Amino acid sequence: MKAATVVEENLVRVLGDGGRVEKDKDPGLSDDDLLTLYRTMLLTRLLDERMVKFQRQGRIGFYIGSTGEEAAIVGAAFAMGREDWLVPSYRELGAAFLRGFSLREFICQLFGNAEDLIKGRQMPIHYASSRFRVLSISSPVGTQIPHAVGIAMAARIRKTREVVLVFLGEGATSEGDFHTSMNFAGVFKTPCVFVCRNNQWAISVPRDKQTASESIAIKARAYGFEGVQVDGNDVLAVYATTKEAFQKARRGGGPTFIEAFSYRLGAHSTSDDPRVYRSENEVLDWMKRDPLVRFRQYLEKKKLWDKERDEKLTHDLNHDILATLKEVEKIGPPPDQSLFEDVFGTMPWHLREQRDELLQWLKEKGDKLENN
Amino acid sequence: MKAATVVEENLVRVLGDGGRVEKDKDPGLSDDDLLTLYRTMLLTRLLDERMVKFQRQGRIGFYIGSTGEEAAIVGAAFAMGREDWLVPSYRELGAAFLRGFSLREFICQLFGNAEDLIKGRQMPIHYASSRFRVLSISSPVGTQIPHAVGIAMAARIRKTREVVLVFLGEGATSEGDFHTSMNFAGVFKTPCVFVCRNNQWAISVPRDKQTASESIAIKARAYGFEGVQVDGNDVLAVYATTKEAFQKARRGGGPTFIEAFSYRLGAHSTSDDPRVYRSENEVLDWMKRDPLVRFRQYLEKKKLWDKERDEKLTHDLNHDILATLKEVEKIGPPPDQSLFEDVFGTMPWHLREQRDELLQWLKEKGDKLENN
Amino acid sequence: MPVMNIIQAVNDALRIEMERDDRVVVMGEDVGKFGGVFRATQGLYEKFGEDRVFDTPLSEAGIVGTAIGMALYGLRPVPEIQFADFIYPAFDQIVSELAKYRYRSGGQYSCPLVIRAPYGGGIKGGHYHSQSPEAYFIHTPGLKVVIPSNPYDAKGLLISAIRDEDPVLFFEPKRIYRASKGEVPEGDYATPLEKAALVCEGEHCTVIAYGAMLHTAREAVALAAEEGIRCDLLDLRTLLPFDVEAILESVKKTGRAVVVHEAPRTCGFGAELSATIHERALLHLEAPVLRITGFDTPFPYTLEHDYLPDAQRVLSGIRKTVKF
Amino acid sequence: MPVMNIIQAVNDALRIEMERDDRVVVMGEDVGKFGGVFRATQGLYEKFGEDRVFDTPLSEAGIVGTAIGMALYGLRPVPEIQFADFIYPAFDQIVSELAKYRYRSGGQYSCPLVIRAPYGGGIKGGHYHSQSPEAYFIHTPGLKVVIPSNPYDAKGLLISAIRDEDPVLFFEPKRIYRASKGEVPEGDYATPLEKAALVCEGEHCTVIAYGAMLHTAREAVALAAEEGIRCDLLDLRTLLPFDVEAILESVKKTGRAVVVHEAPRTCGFGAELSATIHERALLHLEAPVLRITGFDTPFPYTLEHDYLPDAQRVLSGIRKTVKF
Ligand SMILES: Cc1ncc(C[n+]2csc(CCOP(=O)(O)OP(=O)(O)O)c2C)c(N)n1
Ligand SMILES: Cc1ncc(C[n+]2csc(CCOP(=O)(O)OP(=O)(O)O)c2C)c(N)n1
Ligand SMILES: [Mg+2]
Ligand SMILES: [Mg+2]
Repeated sequence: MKAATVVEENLVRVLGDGGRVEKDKDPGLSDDDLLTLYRTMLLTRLLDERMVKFQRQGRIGFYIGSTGEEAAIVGAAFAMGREDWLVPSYRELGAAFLRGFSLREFICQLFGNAEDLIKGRQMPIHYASSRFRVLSISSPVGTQIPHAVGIAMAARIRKTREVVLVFLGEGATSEGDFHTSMNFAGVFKTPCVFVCRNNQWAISVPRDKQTASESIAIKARAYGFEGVQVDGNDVLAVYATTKEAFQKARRGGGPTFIEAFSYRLGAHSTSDDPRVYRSENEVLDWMKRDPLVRFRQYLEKKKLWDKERDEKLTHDLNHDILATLKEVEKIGPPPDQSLFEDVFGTMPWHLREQRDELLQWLKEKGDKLENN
Repeated sequence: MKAATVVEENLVRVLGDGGRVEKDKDPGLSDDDLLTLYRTMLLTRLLDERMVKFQRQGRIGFYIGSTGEEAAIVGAAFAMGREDWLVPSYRELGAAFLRGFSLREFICQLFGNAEDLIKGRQMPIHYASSRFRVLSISSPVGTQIPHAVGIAMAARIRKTREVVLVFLGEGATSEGDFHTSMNFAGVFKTPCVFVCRNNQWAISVPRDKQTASESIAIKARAYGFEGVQVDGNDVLAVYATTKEAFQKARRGGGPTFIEAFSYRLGAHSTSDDPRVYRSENEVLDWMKRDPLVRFRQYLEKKKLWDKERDEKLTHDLNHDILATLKEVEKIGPPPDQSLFEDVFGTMPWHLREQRDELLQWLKEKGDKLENN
Repeated sequence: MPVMNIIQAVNDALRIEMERDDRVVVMGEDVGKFGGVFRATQGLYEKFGEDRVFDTPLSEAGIVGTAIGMALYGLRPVPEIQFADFIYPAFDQIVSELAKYRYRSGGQYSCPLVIRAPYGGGIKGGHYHSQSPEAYFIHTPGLKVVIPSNPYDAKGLLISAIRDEDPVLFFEPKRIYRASKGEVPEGDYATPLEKAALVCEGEHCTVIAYGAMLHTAREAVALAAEEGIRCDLLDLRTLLPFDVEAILESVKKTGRAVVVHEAPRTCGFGAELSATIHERALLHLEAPVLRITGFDTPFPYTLEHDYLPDAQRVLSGIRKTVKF
Repeated sequence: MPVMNIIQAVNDALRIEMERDDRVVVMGEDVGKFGGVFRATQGLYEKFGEDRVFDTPLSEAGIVGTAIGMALYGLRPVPEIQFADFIYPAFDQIVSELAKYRYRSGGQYSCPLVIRAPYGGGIKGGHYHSQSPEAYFIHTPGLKVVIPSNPYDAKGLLISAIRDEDPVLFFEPKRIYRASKGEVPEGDYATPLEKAALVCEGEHCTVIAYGAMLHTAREAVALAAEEGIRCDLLDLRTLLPFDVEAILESVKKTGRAVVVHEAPRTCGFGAELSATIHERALLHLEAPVLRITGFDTPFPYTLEHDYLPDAQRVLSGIRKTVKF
């Protein structure tokens, strides 16, 4: 089972070994921007570590991380403007943070508590934020892709400058929704940028068993638009490539498909044990290309960063995480009757009846408990 | 609205103008074989004419023809061996005839009568013949494609020499089922040959609004196997290309995707009026490339055919058609209780009850009619 | 008032809503220049241009999936599925996404859109041009389901559906697309969703139907009247949420009910109506609620007349119920 | 006899059928080397090799669509859908193709295959790892639907399903995959489809359930017994065709019935059972058939315990029915 296929020569790359950079390709971000990128990547990395532990302790029910793929996620989302739309799959927390989604909002969602923006309706990681134009995360693989294209079609119809960024895994390219969305995007020349995180695995299924195509990027040709393969562990390359795609989209140049070639270093989710299906060596090999390390070396070489600052930031972020967790753990669940809200904009008779039925049962139960 | 996009230089072609042929590409079929091809093409052409009239007279309910696409259909199917499987969409009657399906069986199906192999269950044109390994035709576009791949997967598992030929329209390439089937075919390297009749139209939607890809053939690259674009009005080119694909499949070389570049000269079906959406000129232009005429010129040049023989064959086939129609029109409908058969292999209680219910109602109705 | 058939009424509703609200867009296979295989969108492309009335590639999942995106953006898409039988490739988008979007985002997003699709048998369409899939969607929380039976309602209900804040499946009875004609007011009016219509009154039995079967039921009710059996006939119009009050009021009066639909019987909408009536009015009932429905087979071709409930069959159900 | 849980019983059934019949193949996402996300196919890849136990690309439509092809060819595929919630991309292939293939080909072809999928809530799976979609398939002519509630039946019913001549949807109660344990005979045995099991007997009320809810219902029946209410408890096992005789026999004895399922109420399978019982046993009924079900909302996360029927709720339904 060989996981990684790559047409190496075509891979867009900016960051070289040891923090070196291909000068002509450097997107020339400001120091502040560079540090924002790094901070966001580090934050999700630290969250991954913490939350996996939390899940093991039974304090949250489930977690999905992005360890190893931070550059692909954060680099791409950094190309977005305020008016743009983010359509995530389920592994792009860093992108949501860049949109303005807060740590507290995120952790409330993990707990599904009374302050959770989605009212405890979905499993952890399935957040949504209309305020920041972050669409609602859905578990079924690939179903978000046509929504992204539809938003882009709407933006084109309304003649605005909005562009849509949609994320998907390489496994999602096998679903019908991927195909149909790409085809609509091509036909309607929609301002939509697809970023496919090719992390080599779809749970236990390796890239080569997912599709026989020579690369994932080449799939775009079947729809008449450009597909680019970028080093997904190189945050500057991902940013530069996505930025270009955004500019093209805003110019009316239509969609772009970006394959971010990367690797899932962690388990698929807290329900998974990857040791059953892949070798430790493969993982170790990819650890050498850790996107955080590569980016840090670049920042260090630029004298923007050093060990001390890194330790301090790590400490501060961990502190934020723990403090927020502590606060949020105290918040209770959403009220029972909220179960029946938002099925429709206005609650129809049968749901009103069912709500009353539930409240009645709960009362009976409570009475009984009291009597015992 | 421009219908025809073609990467002309890549188009495989054998038959030139005025019956000339590219010698090195001539598949070298025997005279008998050539005449079988011609005869089958002419038969479906004549049926198209006759059945459209029949439908207008209200003697059958519906018809779908293949006028203009006979070369693509008959040329491809002629590459099949006895043990191979035919998975049609709904426009490949000529292919079914080559398999052995008889005119009488076909016309019984049009009438949905008591001798119809499918017991009057489906609309005209939705025949099936397990005897000749012709799968059951289904109206939903594209749903047959995964079945073809599944059969090919089974043949591979069982290590037989069987190859599957599946037909689809260019419109069908937009459905998710196309994508998923092509992807499975690539991953499992199945002995499956896809022939996509690109007839430039999906009802009223032209090829360019169907997909932005430069050709239909190129879509195969997204699945890691070969896509070929062939002149679909050139029966020898279609045959030669398909034959090669069959040989490759039998050798274990996996699937091939063939785009047969052609044109639907008639209406989509008897329910359609193409004058609303396309120009007469476009149709006239394509009539000049009529696959029957092109092939006849070749046969004439080869001294295998002449006007006289053509008139005789036309007369004989028309006679057969009319004679069969006459015979078949007399056959009554399937019995009422057959409505409940074949839902399951063994009729369960609720269908037995419903059958009795129906028969009881019919009896009541009959009694009432008698009493009146 | 002009006389229209259902197709014209649907077309009129679309035109009026598109004029009133520039967020309304029409999309689907062959709905543009061609005007739809049933002509429901005829003239809209010419009037509103290709940005607001457009053909899509041949993918129902794509049609519904991108329409969801448009609705999330703030448009009011009215996608057409060419036949209700072809809605299944979009089933995942409808059931997993469209139906759940408001709920799962905690009300942050909503998907107001109307999926139009011709449904039902009686046109010799065989398996795939005849189905009545309403029960699948009624069973899916988050969707409204509407089926008109005449031009007046077709227009008024479609206008209401387009203005509704939630997704609506709008199934049109294609068998009577042209056969059902009636006076339809010009201009703008909205027929409220969630309300049944009492088509005629009688004290012996309640007959409940919708869509094309309403006409079959009406015929049966007329025949029953000749025999002295007088029926309430309810045209449900909105199937979810259905008008439970109207149903119970009538059944409590008559003590009997016959439910009619074309879809297969088992787990069809008739089962829900039967269960609901028995649960809520058992002590008023003189007879079990009877279901006259399509059979539990795929929709046939030659024997379509055996499959579809006709007036005689409904009548025999009414008789049986009254005699129980 | 060895003690097994449901996962082990399913695994055992698959192994036995694969040994007995080399046409049986297992396919799906992560079912190969990994042995399935719930471990149901563990060890099969090693034993039968990659031709007969294989991972597929991530497409449910592809899984079912190609499995149909294999069945048409003559194999006996047993595709796994990782969660029943993810069956909808394959809905068109199931409803339009799988269910109708025998019928529409006039019996020339058939599609004997078994789609296995874990279903149901109670594992904090939220919207998409909790659903009970049985009603959609029960409403679709041409499919059988089976749901076991314990290891013994899981094995015996799966063996029967694989040997059946028609397509079977086999939904496994994942909530009790490991919690439900029991003695399971080694080797080959087949539990007949279409037969309910009478789990316990009583004369006051009939309780009908299946899958994970059988255990909830059993708890409720035990609590009711403490109050002197004795119930027949029926485990349906096969939902289509369901065992109407067993149901009617019991209801005619008790005069009362409570139906329990997790799926949303409206147009759920409970509606069909209620309608059927009322139609056929009205004069025996002392009370309306009561439905204790999931609510008509998407499946929630935090409030899952409010959504899912529990023993208290079933008990209160039994009480209400008995007191009616
Ligand atoms: C429709 C559907 N089928 C199956 C699953 C189960 N599942 C969840 S994630 C996953 C793999 C996804 O792989 P990929 O798209 O590569 O994304 P990654 O997890 O690698 O980021 C699968 C099979 C699902 N969620 N939805
Ligand atoms: C799933 C589905 N959607 C829509 C239709 C209606 N329809 C029938 S044929 C057709 C066009 C098919 O075009 P193409 O695949 O190019 O085949 P052609 O008819 O040109 O041979 C459409 C839209 C259908 N039968 N099935
Ligand atoms: Mg992946
Ligand atoms: Mg075409």
